[in-house]
Amino acid sequence: MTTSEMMTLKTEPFVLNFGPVHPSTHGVYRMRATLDGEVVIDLEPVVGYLHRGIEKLAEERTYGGFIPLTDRLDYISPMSNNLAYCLAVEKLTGIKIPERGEYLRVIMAELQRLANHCVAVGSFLNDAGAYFTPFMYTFREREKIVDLFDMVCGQRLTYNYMRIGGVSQDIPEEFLPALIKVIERLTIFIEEYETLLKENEILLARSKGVGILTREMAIDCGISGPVARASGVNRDLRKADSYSIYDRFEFDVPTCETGDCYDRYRVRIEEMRQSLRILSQAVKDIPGGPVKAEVPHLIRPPVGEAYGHLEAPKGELGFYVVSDNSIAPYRCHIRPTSLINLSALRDMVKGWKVADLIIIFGSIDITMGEVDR
Amino acid sequence: MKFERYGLGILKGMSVTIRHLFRHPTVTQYPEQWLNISRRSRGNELVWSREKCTGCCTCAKTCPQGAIEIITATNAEDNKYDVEKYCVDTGYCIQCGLCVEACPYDALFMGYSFERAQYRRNDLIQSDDALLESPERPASGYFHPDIAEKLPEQTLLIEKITEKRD
Amino acid sequence: MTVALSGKDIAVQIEEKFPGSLEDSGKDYLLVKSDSLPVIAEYLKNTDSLNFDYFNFVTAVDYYSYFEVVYRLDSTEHNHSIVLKTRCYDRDVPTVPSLAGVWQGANFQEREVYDLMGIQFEGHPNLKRMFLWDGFPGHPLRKDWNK
Amino acid sequence: MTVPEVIINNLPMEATPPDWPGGYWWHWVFFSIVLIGFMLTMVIIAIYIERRGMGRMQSRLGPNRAGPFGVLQMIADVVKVLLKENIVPDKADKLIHWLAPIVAFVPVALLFTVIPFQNGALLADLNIGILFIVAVSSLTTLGVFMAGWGSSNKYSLLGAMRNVAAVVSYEIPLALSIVGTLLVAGTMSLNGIVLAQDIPFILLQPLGFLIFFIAGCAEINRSPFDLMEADSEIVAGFHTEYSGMKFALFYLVEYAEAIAISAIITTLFLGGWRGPLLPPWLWFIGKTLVVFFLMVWTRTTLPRVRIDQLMALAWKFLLPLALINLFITAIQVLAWDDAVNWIAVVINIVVMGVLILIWSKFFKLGWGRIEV
Repeated sequence: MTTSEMMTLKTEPFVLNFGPVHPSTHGVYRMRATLDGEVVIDLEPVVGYLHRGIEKLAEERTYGGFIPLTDRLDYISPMSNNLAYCLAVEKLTGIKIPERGEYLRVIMAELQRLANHCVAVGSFLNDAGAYFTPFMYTFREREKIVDLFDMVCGQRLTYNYMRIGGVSQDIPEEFLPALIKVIERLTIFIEEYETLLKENEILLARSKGVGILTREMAIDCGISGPVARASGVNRDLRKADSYSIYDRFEFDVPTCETGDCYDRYRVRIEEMRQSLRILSQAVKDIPGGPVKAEVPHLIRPPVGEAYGHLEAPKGELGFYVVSDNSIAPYRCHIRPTSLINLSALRDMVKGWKVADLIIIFGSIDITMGEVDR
Repeated sequence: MKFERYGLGILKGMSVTIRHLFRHPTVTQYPEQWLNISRRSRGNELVWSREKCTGCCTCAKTCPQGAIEIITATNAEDNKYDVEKYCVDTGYCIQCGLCVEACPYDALFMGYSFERAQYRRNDLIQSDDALLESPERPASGYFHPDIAEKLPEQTLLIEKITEKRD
Repeated sequence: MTVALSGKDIAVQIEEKFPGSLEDSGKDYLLVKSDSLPVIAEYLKNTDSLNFDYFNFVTAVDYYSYFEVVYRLDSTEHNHSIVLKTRCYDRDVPTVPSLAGVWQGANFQEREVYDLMGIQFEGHPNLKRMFLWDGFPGHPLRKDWNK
Repeated sequence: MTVPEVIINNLPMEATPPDWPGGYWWHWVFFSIVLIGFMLTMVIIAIYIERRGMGRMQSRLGPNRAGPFGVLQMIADVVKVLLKENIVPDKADKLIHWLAPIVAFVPVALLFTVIPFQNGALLADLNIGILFIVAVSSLTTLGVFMAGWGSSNKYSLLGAMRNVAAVVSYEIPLALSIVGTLLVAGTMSLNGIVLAQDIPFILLQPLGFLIFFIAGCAEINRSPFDLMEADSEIVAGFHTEYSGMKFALFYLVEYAEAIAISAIITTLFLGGWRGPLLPPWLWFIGKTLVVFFLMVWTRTTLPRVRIDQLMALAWKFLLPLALINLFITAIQVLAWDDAVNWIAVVINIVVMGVLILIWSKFFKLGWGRIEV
């Protein structure tokens, strides 16, 4: 045994469960990490703790009756789930949506993106250890957005606001003035939030160059959303495959190059600014008129299949609906953005420390409702 | 990673937190101070009006959870249904409001109150007279614009000047 | 706009490259024989004109007489998409070659289809149940799965 | 001669202060009661400041239900924790698990004995006060490691290992930054240092203050260095498996250590009890709470540092700066016979600025990914 062998301590890796109940697994999610000291050697995600079989339930619900269930998928941004399902069924049945309904859908989807990024950025800092302060600030601003949703559809979490053919109800008249105030307040808030954290040395030290996701790996794993755009994949469905009336608004798609945790944080902050731009344009030229097309309660789409997808705050959320001309969908598959974004976690984390594992996982921003369905 | 900016970033961040020390907290003391909830709030109970209800069971059909159970008897003279039993299992109900939306005779309302927790599971099953509108079970303005007018204005956090406009 | 490539002209290209590998090609989908799936997937991914490098999703539909496995592929470069379908008629051990080797994105989703629909993917690195526990009887998303 | 006289006659202490009535034993009993009382009330006040201060900084209220303005909340917490069931994991090493909180608590209590409240008002006016502090303050890590090992839980083992690594590497900058003040004050007894502070040493030794504050925070795992019980990573670090009375003791240790370090900072750098109008001991308590609030402030704002960055900060940043600061103070003490003057203050502040600029130019915080 040479001296160098003697010198190296005989260490053997041990398996540590970042178990279903853990302060920063964002829901019931387990990671079996094999650690050598502090360094992560291997990581195996274990999912299924929140599996409710929504795809099986969809086969027993009418097309309209399934909408409340889509709220329970990604419960941080239910509006986008409703919208994705309605887009798929409208592509199947070919229903035209009135102008005002389209504008309301865009306003709600962008407000939901702001609310989701508030949660994502807040909890990312929380995993980095800033003891709940950024989390409290972002949740105070998210409260203002959720107040608007509450005014429009009566619930704070399960909105059930979109309907096939438009939106369930028109907005009350005090909605738009409040929305304009929220937009002003949020632009001020983002500037203030930036001074808190943009050049914070410790955050830079903890997240710059950590958990790098290369562009090829992102495309190969089918990653979408802010995580992919942080790695340089310039793919935003609002521009690439623009659905509803997104082609009328001009906004740009923020992307970064290195794809580390700091870039994902920056992309989300920039996306919040772009959403505010879209909202201010939508508020200016929202037309009058009906909000919902004439659609019977029980629709019977023609035999066939359709895949409707949109740029949800977490990535590309799609519904693949197969219909056999009965009142219930024959098969309804949901493209799980969070589950697919997790497939690259193992390669992003190998070689990093336990503290980085938590912050890399936090920067991907997943919700378990969408992973397990 | 260099320790660039020599700690100025940290000091700027600290200045933000200290400024918050002298601002109003955005907090309401719940049992003492009440917030007005949204006029279209979907409370956790249904409110049913016996006069308007014709027993057509549209609400029972559209309910995705099958929480509404209706038993009707045919009334030969003025060929109408008499609703003998109208029971809602609020344990199953997910407050989606599809029934209120589907009811053609506006006989169904969502509940407006939210402090209606029960201690025993079978208290969740409410039927007939327990469902009627009453002072502690007001009806919400969800899909009923006329009721929404009469309800108090919702307190919005954006209106409450909680922190100084900077 | 993402151009959904029509199955017809892609079928012509693939037919002259791999004769006899296609069963049929609809308006926007391509029905492929299951044993020639990996070869076609490799071809679709690597040719420059098509360059389907983005694996969107995979799912399976149970039509009682056969299982239909649906793949949707996108290209980030040309911004066009294609839907591949394969059918397996054997109901008790339906097998389809796995594409986890071609795209890493397929790994988790194929495990999920195996778990809920019961379709075996040969060549999958670690084909285990994704959501349900290992001792779970049967595959719930099948139409004939009794409650 | 009875035993007590033997002890009294050859005690290394200078004479007890003249105006104190009664002999040595009465002084000892009075001051131990005062210290225990002081520590417990200061911990209660510290927890109150932390929870209310952090609340207000996070635009929420903080506890305000129990008692007026939530003052009795801490007592309610203490009673609750004492009544909680005392769970011991079955595979735990029973004796070590049970002993760990005590071994962690006793050194912290010892720290208070040498801190002067008023001129001469301290339990033991040791003329080697500083050496005593540095020696005793490194004992708590023994208790922490016993807790980590005793509770046979992977998370607490990780937490304990981190604590040992951090304390070992922050002991040296901590000690070196104090030596600067000793040179200027000329004596090691804390009472003497406070008397020597015509200009508060924070102006005379700005770099020393900075290094001591950072090393102190790392030693008691507070603010940006709270890796030992990093709740978002390793659940609650070394005291994951503790509940009931033992958890209360660890909670007490954490806050008592924070108060002890801020008390030491006030005596060494902010001129202890010296202040114009108010009674001296009130000055002392006020300054301690201000320094403690500084710790609460950093804890609210800053994210956590990673373990290898913590080490790199100690060895590559604080240690060299402490040595250079010591070197410059030594030259000043040699050059002027009375080193406590305003020219030295200006020089030292300029030196601090220059050193920080140079060091942060080419200093690399930790290394990233290890090829696995």
